[in-house]
Amino acid sequence: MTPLKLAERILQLVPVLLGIAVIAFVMMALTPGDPVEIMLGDARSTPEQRDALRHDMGLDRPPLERFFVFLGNALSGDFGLSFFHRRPVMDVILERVPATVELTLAALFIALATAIPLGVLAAVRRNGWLDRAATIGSLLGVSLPGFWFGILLIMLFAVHLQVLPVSGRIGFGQEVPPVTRLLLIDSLIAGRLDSFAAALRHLIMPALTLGLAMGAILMRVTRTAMVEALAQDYIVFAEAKGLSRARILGRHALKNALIPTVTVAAIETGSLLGGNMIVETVFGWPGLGRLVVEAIFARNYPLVQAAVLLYAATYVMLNFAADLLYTALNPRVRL
Amino acid sequence: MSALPAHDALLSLRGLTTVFPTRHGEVRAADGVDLDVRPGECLGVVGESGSGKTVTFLSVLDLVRRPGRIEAGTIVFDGRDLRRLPPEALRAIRGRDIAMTMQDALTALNPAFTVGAQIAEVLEAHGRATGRSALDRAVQLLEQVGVPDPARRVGVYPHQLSGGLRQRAMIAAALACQPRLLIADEPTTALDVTIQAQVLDLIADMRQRLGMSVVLITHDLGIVAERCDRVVVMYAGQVVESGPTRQVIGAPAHPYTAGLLASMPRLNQTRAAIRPIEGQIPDPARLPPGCRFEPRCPRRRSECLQPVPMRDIVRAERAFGARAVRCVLAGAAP
Amino acid sequence: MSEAVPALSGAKGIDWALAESPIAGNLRQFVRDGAALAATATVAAFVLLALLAPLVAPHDPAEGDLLRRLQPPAWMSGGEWAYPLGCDALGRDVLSRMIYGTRVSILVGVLVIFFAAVIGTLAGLAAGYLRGPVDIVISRLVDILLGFPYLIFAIGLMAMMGPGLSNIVLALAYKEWVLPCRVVRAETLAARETEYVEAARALGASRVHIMLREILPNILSPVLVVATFRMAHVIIVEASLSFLGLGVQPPTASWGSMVADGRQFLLEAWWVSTFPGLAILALVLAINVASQGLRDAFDPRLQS
Amino acid sequence: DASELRVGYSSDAVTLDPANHRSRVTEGIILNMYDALLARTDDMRVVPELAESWSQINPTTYEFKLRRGVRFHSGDEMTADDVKYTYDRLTKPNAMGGQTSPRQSLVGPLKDTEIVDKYTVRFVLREPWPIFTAYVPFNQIVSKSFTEKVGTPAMATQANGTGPFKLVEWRRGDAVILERFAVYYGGSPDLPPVGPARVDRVIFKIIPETASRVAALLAGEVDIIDELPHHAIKQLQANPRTKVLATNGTRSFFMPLNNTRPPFNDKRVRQAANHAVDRKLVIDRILSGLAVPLDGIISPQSYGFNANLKNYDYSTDKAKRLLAEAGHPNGIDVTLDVDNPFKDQAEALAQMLTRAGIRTKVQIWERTAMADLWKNPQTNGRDMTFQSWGDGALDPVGIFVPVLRTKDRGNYSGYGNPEVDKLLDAANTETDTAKRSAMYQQAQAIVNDEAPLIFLWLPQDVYGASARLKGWQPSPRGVIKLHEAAVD
Amino acid sequence: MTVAAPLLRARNLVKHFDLRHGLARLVQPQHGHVVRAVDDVELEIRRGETLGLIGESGSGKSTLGRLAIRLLDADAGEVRFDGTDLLRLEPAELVRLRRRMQIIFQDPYASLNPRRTVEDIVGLGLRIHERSAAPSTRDRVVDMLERVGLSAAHLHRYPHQFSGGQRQRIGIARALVLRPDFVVCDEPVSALDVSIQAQIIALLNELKRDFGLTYLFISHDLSVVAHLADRIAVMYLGRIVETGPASRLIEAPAHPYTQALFAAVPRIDAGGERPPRLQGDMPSALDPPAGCRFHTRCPHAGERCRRVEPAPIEVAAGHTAACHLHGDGV
Ligand SMILES: Nc1ncnc2c1ncn2[C@@H]1O[C@H](COP(=O)(O)OP(=O)(O)OP(=O)(O)O)[C@@H](O)[C@H]1O
Ligand SMILES: Nc1ncnc2c1ncn2[C@@H]1O[C@H](COP(=O)(O)OP(=O)(O)OP(=O)(O)O)[C@@H](O)[C@H]1O
Ligand SMILES: [Mg+2]
Ligand SMILES: [Mg+2]
Repeated sequence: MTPLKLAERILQLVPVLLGIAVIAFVMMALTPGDPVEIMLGDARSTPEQRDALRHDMGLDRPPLERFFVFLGNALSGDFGLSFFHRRPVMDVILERVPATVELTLAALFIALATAIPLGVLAAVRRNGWLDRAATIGSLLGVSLPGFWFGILLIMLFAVHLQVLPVSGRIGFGQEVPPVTRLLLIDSLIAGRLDSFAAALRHLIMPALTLGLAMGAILMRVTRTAMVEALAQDYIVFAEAKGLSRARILGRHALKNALIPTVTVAAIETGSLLGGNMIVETVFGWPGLGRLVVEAIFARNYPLVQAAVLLYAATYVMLNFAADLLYTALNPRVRL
Repeated sequence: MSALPAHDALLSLRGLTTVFPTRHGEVRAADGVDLDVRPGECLGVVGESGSGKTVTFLSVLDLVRRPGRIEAGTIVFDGRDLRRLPPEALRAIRGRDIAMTMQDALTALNPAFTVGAQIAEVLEAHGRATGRSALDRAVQLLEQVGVPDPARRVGVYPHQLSGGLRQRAMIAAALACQPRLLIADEPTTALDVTIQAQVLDLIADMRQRLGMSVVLITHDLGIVAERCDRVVVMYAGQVVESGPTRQVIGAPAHPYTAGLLASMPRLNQTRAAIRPIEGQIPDPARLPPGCRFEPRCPRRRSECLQPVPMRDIVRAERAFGARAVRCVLAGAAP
Repeated sequence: MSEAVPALSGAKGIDWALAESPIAGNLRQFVRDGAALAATATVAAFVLLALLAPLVAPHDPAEGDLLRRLQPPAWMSGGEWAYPLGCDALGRDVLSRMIYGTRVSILVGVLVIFFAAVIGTLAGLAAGYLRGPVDIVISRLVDILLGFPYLIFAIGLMAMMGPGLSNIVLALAYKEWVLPCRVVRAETLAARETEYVEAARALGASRVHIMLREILPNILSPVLVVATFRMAHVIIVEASLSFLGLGVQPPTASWGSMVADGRQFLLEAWWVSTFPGLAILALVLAINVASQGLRDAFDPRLQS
Repeated sequence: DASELRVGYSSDAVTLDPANHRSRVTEGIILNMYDALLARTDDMRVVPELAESWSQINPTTYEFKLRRGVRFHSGDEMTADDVKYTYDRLTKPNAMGGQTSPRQSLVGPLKDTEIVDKYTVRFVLREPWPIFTAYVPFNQIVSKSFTEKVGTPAMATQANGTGPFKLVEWRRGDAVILERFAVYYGGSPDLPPVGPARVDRVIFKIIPETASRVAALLAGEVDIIDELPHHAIKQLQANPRTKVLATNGTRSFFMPLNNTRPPFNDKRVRQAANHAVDRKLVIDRILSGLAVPLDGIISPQSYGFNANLKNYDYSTDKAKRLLAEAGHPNGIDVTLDVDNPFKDQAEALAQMLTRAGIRTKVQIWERTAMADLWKNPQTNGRDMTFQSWGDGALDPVGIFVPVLRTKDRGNYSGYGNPEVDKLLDAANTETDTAKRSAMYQQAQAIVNDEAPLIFLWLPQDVYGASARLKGWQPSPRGVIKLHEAAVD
Repeated sequence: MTVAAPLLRARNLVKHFDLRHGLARLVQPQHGHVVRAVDDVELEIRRGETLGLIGESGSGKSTLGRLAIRLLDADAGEVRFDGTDLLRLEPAELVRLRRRMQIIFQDPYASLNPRRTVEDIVGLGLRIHERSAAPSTRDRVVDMLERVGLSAAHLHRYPHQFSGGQRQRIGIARALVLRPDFVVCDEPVSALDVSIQAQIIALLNELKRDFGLTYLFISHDLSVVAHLADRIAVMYLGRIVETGPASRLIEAPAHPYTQALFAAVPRIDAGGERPPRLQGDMPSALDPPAGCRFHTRCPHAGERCRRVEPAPIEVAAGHTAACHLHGDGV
């Protein structure tokens, strides 16, 4: 069944990716602004030179033609040159992916590590003080803008306590040979504890900023699902069988309750993988988000389009992964 | 009046009262329930939906969900008052000495675990077996309850089984530690007629083999008539009549029991008009102050407006169990 | 025992009125002891504040005096009670700007969510009830929009249309309808199989009647849950757009833009962004608690 | 123990190829790795760097003698071959692996580069271009053999220059790490100290968010930060571990008024607008006093600056009177277009204008969209905007011409005056410096009177630095060259 | 007995549910993925009679009931209602005909819209079909409510304010307010409490008498069907295996499945020996056995049963059974 489903997923991906490509293209095409002017700024330039650049970038062709050329090239994996970097777009994008992935995974870890235990406890102690505190906490988590919270963290941990660095991924001299390009893992592979510690210290604040916001949502979802699960007959039956509390909560209830958590976590992870330009900006994190947002402002069409498509494909894949996880969590769900 | 625990009872409830606070006031789901289960017997508990059958027996194992709570009463099992036991001791009794099956096997079995795992964990929880040997035992248990191809079925998930097999799997889990008392809460309501009979046969069979007592909760008087030694009739949280099955069905002493019998359509009396009990079941939060059946009772009188106690009506020899009824007409000719 | 089907509502499945909203969840207890009332009062107070801003605000929110640039709140040294919460970078009264900012934040939150909920609900109903090609088209559209990074989408639209309140509302609503649509579709799929819908069909009711009169009232609760939950998000996204300079037009202030602009001074003048941040929190909290009460109030099943 | 200097820098380089970008921040990083034939001093004189000397042979030919023994980081010696290769790359279409250099216009009408001998090159122009040498510092010399070997695409991420630092690693979006080039020839003798760089390592850390950059400085994580916000100045000054460094900027601020349509097609209204703004107050309060008010758009440091322009003093009365004269006794309503970073200043200015009867509504735009809109003031239907123009060469040709010549690329006001145009065109090819300067001064006087813009100010570039930083002064060119910097 | 023209006649009705989605339809075999819920069924209901339809869960009773009033579209076959071919009806004509055929559902909770008042629910049919002015609609709603034992006082209440029995009365009122000729009762009492069940059965009987209704009464509770039906049809795995007059069917069930079904009913006044229990579960409708569908559980099954599907055989006047025992033997 699964290969079939996979084929179906991939087929479904086609109209979605095409639609996203169209929207991205139309949006960029309708946005006023000329990449050539942006590139040259106030600097000295002649009309001939601008025309030459425009030709270089393929901007002298009609939009529809440009779109089909883009589409054709994209199918063969060629997304063109980034206007400003003047290098292949995919190179420019892929350089930023490891940082984004590392930050996303760290945020996901923090989110899950706080959300699941808290959600479970809040559900078990419904309406108790912990539940209420968690509710307030999660409201804080969703209503505090990341840039504000991030700067607050910086002021506290970097400026006042001076225990964590403001920005970057790792210090000089702490580099490790790239294997996965995730520094935490690579430093362990290289057996460099100092590098590991450095990477971790750099990661903490941005990951916290993202992770707590995500954890706030996941906490609510987990709690709701857990309340739901705890109301089920199978919990009563498990109790009637004389099972311990820990087993009932940790296995019988939680395994069922994790399904919505996984769904939401997948969606949230997906949006983090698109890069979070705000947190990246605040913490000088070399991720995708900043790159793409800058590209929009600079009308760097090839980069925006490629990034959006890449994101969409990732998003679809993540949802698929979540579906696979469902089947593991609940065999009733069939793919 | 049977206010004292019968010395020979395996399980003895006296004055068991379980309440649920709700928006509209407190619901006394079980309100002073007295009943005894004797060693080896099959006790039928009948009553309409909401009459407190399930809550009564959930209370026995202290499984009533918050905010519900047991407010009063004693629950004596094998000489020990379960309400006084520390939680750990009670947990040890659950599933080992007293087992319970739930109304709907599909919801009572956890969809996320295999049938085998759910049977094996009972054995593990009570230290009877672990790991591989627990699973082997689970296969044996499935075989015992008549699940064909048990070695394969032990590894499947509940949704992959038919209703009848699920019910059997749940019974297997309940019987894993060979309990002395099995509480079967409407074991057949969710099942088809032909399967229903199979499951009831199974319970009867296991009861004989293990020599255990069985409480059979149902709303089908037909089942009680066929399967139970004694019967307890509940109405709106109270026991209204109890006694040996033949006597209760043959000569119901409470107008509700009588009404129930009259309103049951019967296969062999097809065209005979059924005589329904008029009126509605009372709202559990707004019960009449006196006899709870009074508003619907064809024979109500003014005394019925006062609370009515349970009264013994000794018509049968003691050995068959007390016959008691909660009606002012009790003793008078029905 | 309640049913275990998470996505269902209506007659059989979980009772949304009693179920937990993602955020407001256990605030039910509060609801009963008057918190809903307090929250509703808070929301009402915010709305009133928005309406009466010119009467309530001590100063003109647009009028600044550079001599009071970044003046601290009254209780700090250098502050004065005429400007209780201090002044911003142009010497404008933070309190007055917050009071006027209520208008924008509530307007953005409410308008976006309103448009999104209406469009999403109608689309979700159509997709879930009519199925077939309608469903395929709407579902793919939803996939497409979901597969588009939110902020990038908003930035792109804002870059395309230019900043301004109405454009912010549009840019956010363009994508925000997707969530209610998904929820409504799932609910509708469940509801269309219920017997009350079948009964209406058996009576010969039209599809429009069934969608709007039979199904819609039963799925409003989850829509409300999603809507109030997203309102916070929308207010934050507006702030993020401000962070990128795509927020509301001056001299209008929105809380989001105040937080965003003020973040630069967080080191030297924390008050500029902290007070509007607290206002966002208070409003979001109040809306969540109040919506819980609202939902209960409009649920016939909870009327006695 | 190696000394390390860290710079908190607001944006990353887009490329490390000196010929393949038009970005000043990128140049700021590249300059630490690559030297040019000439350099500029802080007082904006042009001095030899890789060239030992130069001379103008005729109006269209320049000859440069190269310093001998200068080595690229790879160890190869720099020769005339490399210079010709570098300039050909800049000049010739498609010379960079099929691409044309975006810096082509920085070499002006350069026709050809000729090798005279190993250490001598000649630049031949198509027509006279008096400011040729002023632009030479913008073009860094690359190694011919290296560039040919790695190819243009790889030049984007690798560097092999003759500069004081060599590239260790470029972590895109995160940091550029440089290391002292031990056999550096020492740099321009006119820019002491001469010799290899004083720090062992330089790291440009990319921190785009202003508040975070300040925090990084306060936390001691970096030693220099660029684009220090004015509101943070006091705090840094008060902190014993940090200091504020400022230098005259080269970027002028002004507000183009749309000269092509009412109300600003009337000179009196434009003059009224100039009287309506209290430049001093804004400079004092928002810019911490670190800017000079202007009555034109050219920097006082610039070549050809006219110091005798009429001053538009702040006077609401004068403004109102002029407005009334122009037929607007009840004032006018206008909109000011601005992009987000200048929202504060624009709002402050709008309030002042409003007080003087020019009721101004501020509208925020995304920068690129706004630039697109104002490219055509004749048809855009807008009233005024907020603009700045920078020119590191400090020559009117880089700022006055694009902004005020009819329909030139930065002319947002739609101003067009044949007289001014004539002066500018003449100055462009005038090789007599004094005459040329006079032409520009005359043009400034005309523009000052006609007031097509509201003249604002020239802010200083402000940097934050740690107290341990020594020997480094910010350069008016707006780049951070760390050759002479040292740390305790 | 006068042979009236049947009010409803279904022939060769087929309804399959395809569980495959999307691509799977192209790739997977039908077998094992298509539920043959109703598989070639003949049905006749005479004017004024009650046909009881029994069978185990999943045997296709509800599906058949819905096909009969075209709440579901059949895949094949023909349904004639009072001479009109339902399956070929234009939508508008179908809507017009709807007032003559109605349905009462099993679940008194799920079948009433929780957000609508009793007046809305019961009056819906009148509003659709008569567009009558509100006051007269209300009168007729009240009339109907009173007929089923409720009153005008209930008009503005919501379903949750009623007990299960009362809700089922509302459902009945909704179905009958248009005075239909034919009503499908899909297990209308299965979800009710024991004592309430009897009330509803009595009410249905009474309404039938008063309004001259024709019922298709679906239930798995044999006692209930026995009590109400004039004729009984027994379904097994999408097929009707036996039909006949109620009294005859109960006394002398001809099909082994019907026999087992009746034998399994628990009785208060149990007496005498019972035939042995059926062994095993009902096979999956996704994969019905070849030959006689009952052969896997049939105590009498023979070789022939495994291969040949038995045709209905008339065992007595108006009593047919599809079993080889009554034909050429097993
Ligand atoms: N969690 C609860 N909260 C509030 N009331 C409850 C709760 N559980 C049970 N009750 C009430 O307790 C009463 C008895 O319920 P119980 O489940 O014991 O009935 P029952 O006889 O088992 O019915 P059924 O035949 O439907 O299983 C009912 O009126 C019910 O409303
Ligand atoms: N919409 C549907 N999609 C897929 N399968 C369906 C659908 N409706 C019914 N079925 C299947 O068709 C078969 C017959 O269903 P139906 O509801 O008619 O049985 P029934 O005899 O009424 O059963 P019950 O007594 O449980 O109500 C079952 O296997 C059921 O799972
Ligand atoms: Mg029960
Ligand atoms: Mg059915």
